[in-house]
Amino acid sequence: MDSQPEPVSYICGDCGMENTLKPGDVIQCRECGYRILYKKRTRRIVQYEAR
Amino acid sequence: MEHGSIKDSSSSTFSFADEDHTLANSVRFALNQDPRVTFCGYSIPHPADALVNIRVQTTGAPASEVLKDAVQDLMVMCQHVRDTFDKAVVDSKVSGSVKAMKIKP
Amino acid sequence: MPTVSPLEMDDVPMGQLPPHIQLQRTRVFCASDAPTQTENIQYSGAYASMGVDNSFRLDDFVKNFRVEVVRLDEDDIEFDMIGIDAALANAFRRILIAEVPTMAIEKVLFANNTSVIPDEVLAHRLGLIPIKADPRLFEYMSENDTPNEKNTIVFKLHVQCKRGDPRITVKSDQLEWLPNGSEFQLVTDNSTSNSNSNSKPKTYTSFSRSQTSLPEFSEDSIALKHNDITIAKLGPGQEIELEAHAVKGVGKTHAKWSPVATAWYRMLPEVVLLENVEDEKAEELVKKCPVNVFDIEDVGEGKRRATVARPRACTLCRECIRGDDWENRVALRRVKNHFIFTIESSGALPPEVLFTEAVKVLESKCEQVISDLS
Amino acid sequence: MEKMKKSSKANQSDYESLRELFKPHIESFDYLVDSGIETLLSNIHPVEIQDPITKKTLKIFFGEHELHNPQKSRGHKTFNSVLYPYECRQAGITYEGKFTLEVCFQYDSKWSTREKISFGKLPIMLKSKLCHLRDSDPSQLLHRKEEATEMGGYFIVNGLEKLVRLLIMQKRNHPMSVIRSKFRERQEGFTDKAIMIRCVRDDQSSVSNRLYYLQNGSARFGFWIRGKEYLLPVGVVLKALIDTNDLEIYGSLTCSYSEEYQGRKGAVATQLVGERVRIILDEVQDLSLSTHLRCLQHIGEYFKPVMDGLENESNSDVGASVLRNYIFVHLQKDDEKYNLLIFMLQKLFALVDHTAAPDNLDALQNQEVLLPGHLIAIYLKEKLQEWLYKTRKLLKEELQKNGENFESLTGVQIKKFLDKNPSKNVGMAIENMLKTGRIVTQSGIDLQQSGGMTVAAERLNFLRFISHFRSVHRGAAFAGQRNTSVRKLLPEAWGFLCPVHTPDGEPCGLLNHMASTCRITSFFDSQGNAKDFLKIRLSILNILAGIGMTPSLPKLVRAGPPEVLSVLLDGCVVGSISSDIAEKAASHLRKLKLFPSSGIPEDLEVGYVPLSFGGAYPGLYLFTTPSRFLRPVRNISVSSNGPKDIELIGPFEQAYMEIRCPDGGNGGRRDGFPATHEEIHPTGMLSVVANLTPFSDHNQSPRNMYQCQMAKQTMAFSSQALRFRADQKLYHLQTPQTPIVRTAAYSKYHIDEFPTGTNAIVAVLAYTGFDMEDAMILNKSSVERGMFHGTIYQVETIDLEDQKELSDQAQSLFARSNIEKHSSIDADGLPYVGQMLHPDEPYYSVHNIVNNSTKTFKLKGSEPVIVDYVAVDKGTKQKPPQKASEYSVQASEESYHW
Repeated sequence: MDSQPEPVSYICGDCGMENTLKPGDVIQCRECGYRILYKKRTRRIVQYEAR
Repeated sequence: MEHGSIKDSSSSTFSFADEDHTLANSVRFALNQDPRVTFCGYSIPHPADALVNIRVQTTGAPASEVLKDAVQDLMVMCQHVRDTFDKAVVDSKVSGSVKAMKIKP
Repeated sequence: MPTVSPLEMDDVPMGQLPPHIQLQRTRVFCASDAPTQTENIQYSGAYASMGVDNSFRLDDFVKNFRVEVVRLDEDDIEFDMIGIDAALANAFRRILIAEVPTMAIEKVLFANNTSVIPDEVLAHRLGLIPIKADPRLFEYMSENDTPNEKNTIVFKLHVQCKRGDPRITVKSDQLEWLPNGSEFQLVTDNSTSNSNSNSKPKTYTSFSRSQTSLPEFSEDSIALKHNDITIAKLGPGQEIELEAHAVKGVGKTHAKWSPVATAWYRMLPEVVLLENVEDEKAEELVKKCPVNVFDIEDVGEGKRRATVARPRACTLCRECIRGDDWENRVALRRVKNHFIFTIESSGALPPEVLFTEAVKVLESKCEQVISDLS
Repeated sequence: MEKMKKSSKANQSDYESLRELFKPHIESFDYLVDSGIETLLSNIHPVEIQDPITKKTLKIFFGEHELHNPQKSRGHKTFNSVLYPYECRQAGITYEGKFTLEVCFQYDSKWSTREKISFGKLPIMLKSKLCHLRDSDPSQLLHRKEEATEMGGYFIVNGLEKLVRLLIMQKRNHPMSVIRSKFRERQEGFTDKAIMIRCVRDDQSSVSNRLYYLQNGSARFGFWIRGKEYLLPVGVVLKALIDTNDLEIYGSLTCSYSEEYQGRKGAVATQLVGERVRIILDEVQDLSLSTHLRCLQHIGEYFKPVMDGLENESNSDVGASVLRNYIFVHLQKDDEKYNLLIFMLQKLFALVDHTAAPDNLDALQNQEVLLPGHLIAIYLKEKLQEWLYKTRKLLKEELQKNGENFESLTGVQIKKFLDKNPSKNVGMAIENMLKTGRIVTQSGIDLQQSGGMTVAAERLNFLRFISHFRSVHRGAAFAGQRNTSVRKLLPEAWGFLCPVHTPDGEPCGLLNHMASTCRITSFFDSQGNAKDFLKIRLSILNILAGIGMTPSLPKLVRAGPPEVLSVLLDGCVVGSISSDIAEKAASHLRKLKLFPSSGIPEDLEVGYVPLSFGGAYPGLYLFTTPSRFLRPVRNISVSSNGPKDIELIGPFEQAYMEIRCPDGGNGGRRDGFPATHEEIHPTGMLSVVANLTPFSDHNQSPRNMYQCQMAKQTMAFSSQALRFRADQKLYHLQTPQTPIVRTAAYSKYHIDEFPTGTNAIVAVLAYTGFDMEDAMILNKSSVERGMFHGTIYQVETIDLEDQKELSDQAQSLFARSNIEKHSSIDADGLPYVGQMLHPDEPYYSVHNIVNNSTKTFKLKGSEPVIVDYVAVDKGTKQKPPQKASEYSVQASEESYHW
């Protein structure tokens, strides 16, 4: 386990609010308690060929 | 690159990489026009890769010479086409602008 | 050409072709079933028996080669090329479409894309956008070259639709030219550690100096040809942040580098009335032709005869020779050495420049062949 | 904001034509929810246990029921606990609603306690009355992450979309004469002739009865109890039904034979009938059963061991319950049953004497459809009945074991006792049936097949999806049969089954699709309110009496065809009408059908079978029951004053009607049979998919069939809610176009919402060497500009539960190990969204807290993929769906490199 696992931010499936959860947190949206969360898109640069 | 036999330099096949019908057909046209040529033709063995074989058979002159002359003629023709075209464009622009001026009284 | 039986045909002095051979040599006959005499006779000794030398002579070519420009405006040109062979005309057309270089977006770096359009589709759309930059001022970028101001143009797109705002449409005018190259940090394992060492943080391109400073771009800066191309639509809360790198390439590699929308040519149609077509037959003929090539004119004492007014407009639809006896009243032909070229430029270069570039490409190919041979 | 809303309103069509196609499925489930469960509960036999000592009886039966719409289970912190289909698909759970029943215990018919017990959960059909999406219009649907054109009609079981396919059954409550060689092997002395009737109770459960003809002229009456067939002499059944004497039976059976009828049209009886009746009556005499009561006791005596639960009843009561529960269950009164048995005997004798033709069971005329709601109702009744029997068995053992009696049974004990027989199994049984399609029952509930009832609703493309709901399967049992009579498409299926849209190869002809305008009768009339069948039948009866039918009850004069035709309403002989006014009566009924206020329902089937020489057994057969095929036709014999000249006709009556097709000619119609009706539109006979084939009238017919096949297999727009779906595999065409050549059906069914392909200019390939079979050369620059660009969306579901092989209690979760650092796994052990993953690159890693080990998993497959989204739910399941990188689709789907 990382010494200090950087939290990963998720978006709630229902209300769309952003939750930052650490591995091990219970999977639930803080706002509306919805149980399905989507990972936010990575900030890393993704390279594509324009073909 | 030329595949021809040493003793009979009058007929051989030239294969060009990274070429297609564009060049091959033009060269064949130029070769056909040359009276020294008895036979000329080109083929593309497999369409997926860009390789062209041009076959030349002459009345006696070495095939590479005849081919070089033909390509030379082709270049001259291109230059002439380019000059005539540019002149024509310039003329049309001049007359075009004249015509344009006439329309706007 | 009245058909004359070969027996009573008067003999022809050597060195000159009989009329019907001359016709076959220069015209393609478009019958109702199929065109005939389509091959143009290139072999120099083809008419040797009649003492005619069919070989190519430069001065003849120069003498009867003519170019007439019919229509020329900013994006397309229509001109006639008379006295050249189909082989060369087709070579020019093929080069125009596939081997004249232009600039087009090749690599797209996505920092963020929460729009509905998937990344690779958005990248593909960007690739197809024509860029108004003269490719002759740039060099090709091979694999191991580093992107610099001589071989890459960088565009930036950063659009956001705030929550609550209505949907917005991202147009191509929002693609912003970055003269000093890429602004994205190149995150490689070593770069993060020593990024603070050198002054400028390492980016995806290493421009020595800004492209605006280059002489050629001082007056007309680089931009996209059309600024109203819809790239994507963003709903509330969606965002696109990307950088696009355009490089020089040819249509053969990918259609996005093709400089022309299309370039095509057709041979000049020639419509000949073999016998006088009068009165109601004339009317019928005029009515038959969808692009009304024929006109009717009065010729003395009330008789009206059909004439061929606009052969150039003929589309060889063969309507006029449909029907049993019409084939021997009207003859449809095409002139083998008269090409009507139309070139629609997609924006990088004006059409007339495109054609000269195409001819130059053919010349450079020939030079290449000559250097290979010797 | 205003402009945007207006524009979305402008093209706001509510896709009514699409929802119309799915009505049979949805209305049948709505019936189940509205009144279906109620009727089946009332038809379940209460169970009684007798206390050995005090001789007091404890009666257990069902009372009220409740079926709730789907709610989330552990809704502790969530405010709205409403469960939406979107969430079920993502989380892989079932879209089901709580089902509770009141179980009443009545002791010695004095006090009775009512316990509200939960019977598990019933899966809810989407867009049915209990579904949250019922009344949402397209914009609300979008808000709920569903398709704008969602038509429902299917269930979501464990995240998979399942639907019950329509199954063809024998037409209900209608006696059919059949010749089958298998009947001879039934027993010694049997012939191959019999009359079959499938009687259906008002709660849709059915019992088949058969009347076999014996070589000696008598007949045996057969019916099934718990999967085994029992045979009774027909005479015994006749006398057991009502108190009648031999003379009366003789009279009613031989009334249709007399000298002067011989040779006339429609004379169905011969003098042999008299002999046969005498043999039947002698059989009864031999068993010395002279009176009605003796017959009942005789039957009761034989059937006591088989009829469980009636051990201590008197023989006559057992006999009566056998007659009530297993013979002509669609009728209530015994004399109605008697009349129907008489009618069946007359028809049987006509079949034997070849004066009437046998009915063809493979013709659509004698067929109807088993609807999803009805199937669930039957299965639910079966399971509840089994639960009651099991409870009784357990209670009995409990009593014998420790000799208690009921008073001492306290509430707690009952509760503990009930756990042994978990009531949740009932809900699970239904869910299991939907998941696997298999029916688990000993009594066979009268279905020919026990498996394959449900199909996964594949969303390969929109047409494939629609075809699921419009397909009608003849039955898996017939697949193995070698003779082709089952697969034939008969003329009376015109307008009901599509002649073109059927698969070729093994299921050809077994799997048909309903024509576009074909509908199925249901429990709701066109305005949507429930039908009251009793009231309908009564109003039909008085109208029939009004037009000259002599009712059967006061048994005055007795006569048979050809002089008089018997009138059957839903399988009950309601009277007879003289044969010369029968024709006028039938067309009068048809006219009344057009006017809603006339008391005749618009979907009444007026099956008038005229007198004939050896044709079908004559009679006037009226049907008002649900799950019959229907199609709209214009009635031209009525002065076409307004829109109301559209009449709904069924396949039974269509065989005897004269319908003109307005495609110019008179179709070779002889003036002796003037057309009384007219087709609304010639394409009414084609199914939805077949209607999309342009210029299908210029094609060779198999070509149309292949087009229907291939249209369902193209990679196209399978769903608009692509981002919210978790299907295993979805193909998606990036560059679809609307077809240049389209049929009217294309815009009517909004196929533009799910385009199926791209327009292309096709040239014949002339180069030898390139023109291999089905070879295709695409224009390189158009492909590079995106033509035929396809993408495959694949969902990978990783469930941490089934990863823990041995260390089951160890809580493992997704985490990245800090030892090796690889680029493609995020801090939470899952891949980055938007990242490109190459084959066998590390892809996600699971960390086991207990033994602190981290396992990484490699990406299978041969293609690089792009992670589209990563969904995480309930802490266990993770679901990173990815997208195969671009993939050019060609005829044979192989990718090409450039």
